[in-house]
Parts: sequence; C-alpha cells; structure tokens
Amino acid sequence: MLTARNLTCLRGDRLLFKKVGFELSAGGLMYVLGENGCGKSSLLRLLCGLLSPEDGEVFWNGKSIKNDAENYQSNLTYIGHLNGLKDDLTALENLQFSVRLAANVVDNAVVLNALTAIGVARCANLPVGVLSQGQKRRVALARLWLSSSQLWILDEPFAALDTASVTILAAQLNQHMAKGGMAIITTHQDVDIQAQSIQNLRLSA
Amino acid sequence: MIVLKRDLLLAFRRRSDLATTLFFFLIVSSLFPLGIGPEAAVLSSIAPGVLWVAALLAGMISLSRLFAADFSDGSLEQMLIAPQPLALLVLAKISAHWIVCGLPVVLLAPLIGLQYGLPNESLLVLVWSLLLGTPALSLIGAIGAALTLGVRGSGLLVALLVLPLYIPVLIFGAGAVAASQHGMSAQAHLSLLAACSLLSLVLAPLATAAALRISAE
Amino acid sequence: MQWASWLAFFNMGGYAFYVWFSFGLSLVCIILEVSALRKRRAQALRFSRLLAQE
Amino acid sequence: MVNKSIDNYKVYMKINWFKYSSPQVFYPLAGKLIPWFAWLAAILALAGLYVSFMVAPTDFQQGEAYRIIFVHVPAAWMSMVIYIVMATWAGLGLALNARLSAMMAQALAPTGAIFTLLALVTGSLWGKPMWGAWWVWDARLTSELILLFLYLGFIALQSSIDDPRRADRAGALLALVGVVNVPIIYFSVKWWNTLHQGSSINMGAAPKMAATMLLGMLLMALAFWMYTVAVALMRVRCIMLERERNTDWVKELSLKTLSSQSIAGAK
Repeated sequence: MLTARNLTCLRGDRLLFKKVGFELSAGGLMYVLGENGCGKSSLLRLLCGLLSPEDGEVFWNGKSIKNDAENYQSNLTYIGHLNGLKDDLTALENLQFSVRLAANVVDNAVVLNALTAIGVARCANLPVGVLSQGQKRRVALARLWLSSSQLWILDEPFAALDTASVTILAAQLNQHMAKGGMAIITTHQDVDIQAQSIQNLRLSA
Repeated sequence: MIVLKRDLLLAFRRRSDLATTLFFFLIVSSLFPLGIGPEAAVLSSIAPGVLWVAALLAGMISLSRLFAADFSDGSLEQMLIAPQPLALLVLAKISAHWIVCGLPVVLLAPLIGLQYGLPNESLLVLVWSLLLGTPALSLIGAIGAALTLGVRGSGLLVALLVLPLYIPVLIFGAGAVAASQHGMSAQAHLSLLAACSLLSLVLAPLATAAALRISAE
Repeated sequence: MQWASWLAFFNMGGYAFYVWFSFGLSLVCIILEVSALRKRRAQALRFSRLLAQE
Repeated sequence: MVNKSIDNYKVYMKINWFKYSSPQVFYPLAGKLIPWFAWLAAILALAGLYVSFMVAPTDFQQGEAYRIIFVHVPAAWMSMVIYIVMATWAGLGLALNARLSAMMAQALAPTGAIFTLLALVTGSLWGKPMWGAWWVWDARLTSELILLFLYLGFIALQSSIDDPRRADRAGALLALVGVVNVPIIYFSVKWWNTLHQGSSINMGAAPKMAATMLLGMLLMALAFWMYTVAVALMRVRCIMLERERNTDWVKELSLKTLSSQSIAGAK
C-alpha cells in the first residue's frame, strides 16, 4: 500500500502543490490530473523518491520510503518523460540492462517476447539511436512486460503512441491491475483501464 | 558489475571519445618541449611535473562526460531508483571511466617519458605512480562532475572545483618520479599516493552518490 | 612609546610602503565589503517594493 | 496570479519555515545584533592597532616590517576558521534541512575569500622586504592560495545554480568535501615544501615572539572575528530579502523603509 501525506513541493521559488495526500491499495489505479506545469511530473518523481518533498512523506506499506528505500525500489517501476535508453546500445541490450539494474535476470528470449508484445520485435538488434520517437517510447515501455514490481508509476505512457499500441498498453495495464498491481499514471488521453478502484488526483496551484 | 559492463560497452562503441583523451594527453605533453626548448637536462627535470599535470588535465576534460549522457537520456534516474546501493553503481561508473580514460594514459606515459629522457627506473616509478594515483583523480573528479551536472558552464566549473582537490595527488605523484630521478627511494611517495586513492575509494562514491541525488532533483 | 617622532612613525623604519599598504588594503577591503552589502540590501528592498506596488 | 502565489506562500510559511527559525524572526534580530558586533570590532581593532604600533617592540631581525603580521596572521587565521565554520553551517543545513544554516554558509564564503586574499597580499608584501621576492612558494602562502581556490569554487558553484535549494545543498556538499581535503592538502604542500627548498623565514612563528606581539595579533584576530559576524549577518539579511522577495513580510518591510529615511541604512 502506498500512502502519501501532506506532500508539498517547491521548485525554485514557486510552490507547485501543497498538502497532497492519498492512499493507494493493491489493485488501485490513480490518475494524476491537472494543467500543464502544475507539478504532475514532479509529484511522480517525488513518489519515486527522486525528489525530496519540502514537507510531508511517502510511505510504502507503512514504512517511509526514505528509510526503506531498497525494499520500496524493488517494488517500483518508473517510466518518466525520458526513456532512459542509450542510443549506442541495441533495444535488447538496453532492456537487459534495465532488468539487471532491477536486480533480476531473464533470458534474451523473454526480452524478445516483450518487444514482440508491443510490436517492436524487428528493432531488437538495432541501436536505439536509429529508431523513431514512437519506437523508442515503445522499447522503453517494453519494460512493463519484464517488470515484476507491484507499483507502476508512468508519466504520460500513452503519448507518442499510435492507437494500436495504446490498446496493447492498456491491455497490459489491465492485466497488471487484475493481478493486484497498482499504477499511478498521468495522461492526456482517455484510455479505458479496469481496476478494482480508480481514483483521480487533481493538482491545482 | 552490470553498470561497469554497460559503460565499457558504450565506450567501446564510441572509441573516438577514448582517442580524444589520449590525444589530448599526448599533445599537452608535447607542447612543453616546444615552449621550453630541447635541452635534455631541463626536460628531464620538468618531466615528472609535466607528465603528471598532463595526465591530470586529460582525466579532467573527460569528467564532464561521466554522468552527463546518463543525466540527459534519463538512465541516471533509473539508476537512482534502482534497488541497489547507489554508491556501488557510482563506483562501477567511475571504474569504467578510469579504465577508459585513466588506464590508457598510464600505459602511454612511459613512451612520453622516453621523449623527456627519463631513465628506466624512473619510467617504472612513473607508471607505478600513475597507476596508484589516477584512480584517486577519477574518484575525486566524479564528485565535481556530479555536483555540476546540468549546470551552465559546467566544463569550466568542474575544473575550478576539482583541480584544488587534485593537488595532493599531483604532489605525491610527481614527487615520486622526481625522487627516483635523484636516486632516492620513491616508496614514501607511492605509499602516500596509495593512501590518497584508498581514502577517496571509501569516501568519494558516497559523496558522489549524494551529489547525484542533489543534482538530479 | 616606540617612536621618536611622527615622522619616524610614518616612515616605519624604511618599510613604510609595505606596512601602510598592508593595513590600508585591509581597510579598503572592509569599506568596500560593507558598502557593497549596503547597496545590495537597498537594491533588494527596492525590488520588493516594486513587487509590492504592482 | 501574484496574489495567489502570495497566498500559497502564507500557507507554506505556516506549515514549514526553516524548521528552526523563520526569517521574519531572524531578520530583525540580526539587524539588532549587527551594530553591537560592529562596535565591538571597531573597539577591538583600535586596541589591536594601538598594541601593534605603539606597544609592540621593534623586531631586532626584521625591523618594523614585521608589523605586517598584525594583519597578515589574523587574516590567515580567519580565512581558515571561516572555512571550517562555513562547512559546519553547510553540514548542519544538509543534515537538518535547515535553510538558515545554508544561508549562513553562503553568507560567510565571500568574507572568507576576502580574508584569504588579504592574507595572500599582505604575505607577499611582507615577503618582498624579507625574502626579496614578491612571491615565494612557501608552504603557508601556497596553502593559502589553494584555500582561495576552494572559496572561489564554492562561490562559483553556488552562483551558477539557479534553484536555491539545489545551490544550498550542492554548496554544502562541496564545503564538506573541501574540509575533509584541507588537512590533506596542507600536509602535502608542507611535505612538498620541505623537499624542494631548505628553510625559509618561518612566518608568524618568529623565533622569539614577545608577549605583546601575541597580544596584538590576538586583539586583531578578535576584531576580525567580530567584523566577520557583523558582515555575515548583513549578508544573510540580503540573501533573505532576495529569496523572500515575494513574501508579505519583505514587501511590508520594503514599504516601511521607504517612509523612514533609512533606505541605505545598515540597520
């Protein structure tokens, strides 16, 4: 269970949001809504522990993520604005690296399956640098097929995807939610995802 | 380990970057005889200092690349939230940096030492001193690179931050070679150099990890 | 008292330049720093005043 | 838009200002303290100058030129002490997330750099008549030079980062790294110095230091201390005003100073 209490975020001398709190339990999906520049990405980064809040705290299963970072991070998959891919490595190498970074080991075949699932299997052995934006995004999102973590935090996962890929990703999210996973998503698109509980968090300055 | 492997692979795919550092080292150390004149006695007396300063600068210009690419493509974020101690990941990255930028300089240095007319035993001490000292340069430099990540004018800034901290390594390193030139034992210098490297091996990854967390916010 | 005359005092045993330059420079540094800080403060206040009157 | 952000600030200030002391409280307090420290500095400096010029005897080796040490040595002491104090504030700020500490560290740095520069220049002014050269690679002067680089690095890093919070924390980390390195640097420079040249006149520790000389240096050092406190408080007030320019209390204050004549006043 992920709990946030009283989160306040300040960037420069600008207050992005204050006193944000929520609770997300297994099978729960949360959309973070708000205008551009209201701090959605900052909130997600804050929940990952990349940003430390001005005030307030985030708890994973009752323990502060600051004190229990390793345990929390092994339950977390975060895909931000940036893809986190190396242009000089192939899609396969990139994904293998991120799997290893999460302290897992999988076969190349499993990674290939993930790439096939999101429709970029042909790019597996190409350096990521030669791929298009949409293809790069899909390679990054293929991590979701390789992830065993319970909590997914996704920043605009549907942006830069074609409709077919959006459907595929939504299906993957549905499956994740059905298995009792949790997800926190920012999105501009209307995508239908089923979950045991769905909540909206609206940020306003 | 996986980070080390990846960074080495990346460096291998971009071999030209590797050559740049080496070329820089070569050209800086060749400039001095041109500026000072070819007298053998003068050259061999300035050789330890010149070679060490050149090695130090060569290591420094490659520092800004240490984290910058990972920072801009988002893989740094992924490392920050990986369920592994960040200091270890950082240490792996620094090791890769040293293997790519430090080790070739160590290997090339005796050749340039020959140009400066260093005697054989001094060449050996030169290699030893660089081998023991350059890891400290990479380790300390990483702190500066992490602190200046994404800051405007970071290339110059990193020099300002890191060069004063390099001074002990420079003194002991160049001192070792100079001592051997004068027929003295370089043992004390080399031990101090090793102590510097060990101390930075313990502290620098922690400081760098903290600096990365600050800079990536 | 150390000095036979004022002239001897200013002459500083022939080291007048070095001694008086050292002390003078210190004084100049202090004056410059304080006046720079006063200016900085006045400027900050002026800026906030503009913000307040907006 | 502006009103809204002020409103936000108000709430923000209620929930968490610096945790330990808010600038609204600290600002006037510092203002009250500054004249005290300034007066103390002036009185101590006058006493120190009196002792150094009127009481301390002429040095039989160096003549009157040695009187430079009454500003050189205290400045050198201050440059080191300020660095340590600065690193302490920075470390506190980093550990406790207390912004006032980070501001204090930032406020001390320029003063420390000025004292380092003073120590360097007066050192070389002393060196010229004593050694016959403006610059000698003496261990103390060299370490002082490196200390100046460390100060400049700290100031440059802080001023090139726009986000104040990141600037505070990055600067703090750098100061801590520096403070760990200072003894190592000092030791290495000393080692280097003993290897490369014989003995030179040992600055500061003249063979027979008369008690009055020591008294003069101590008084001057204390005067510099008080001056440093006063100036650091002045600077920290400036930093507060600049960082808090959007808050109500700074705006009110700025309007008040317009009506009372003391726009450029120190208080």
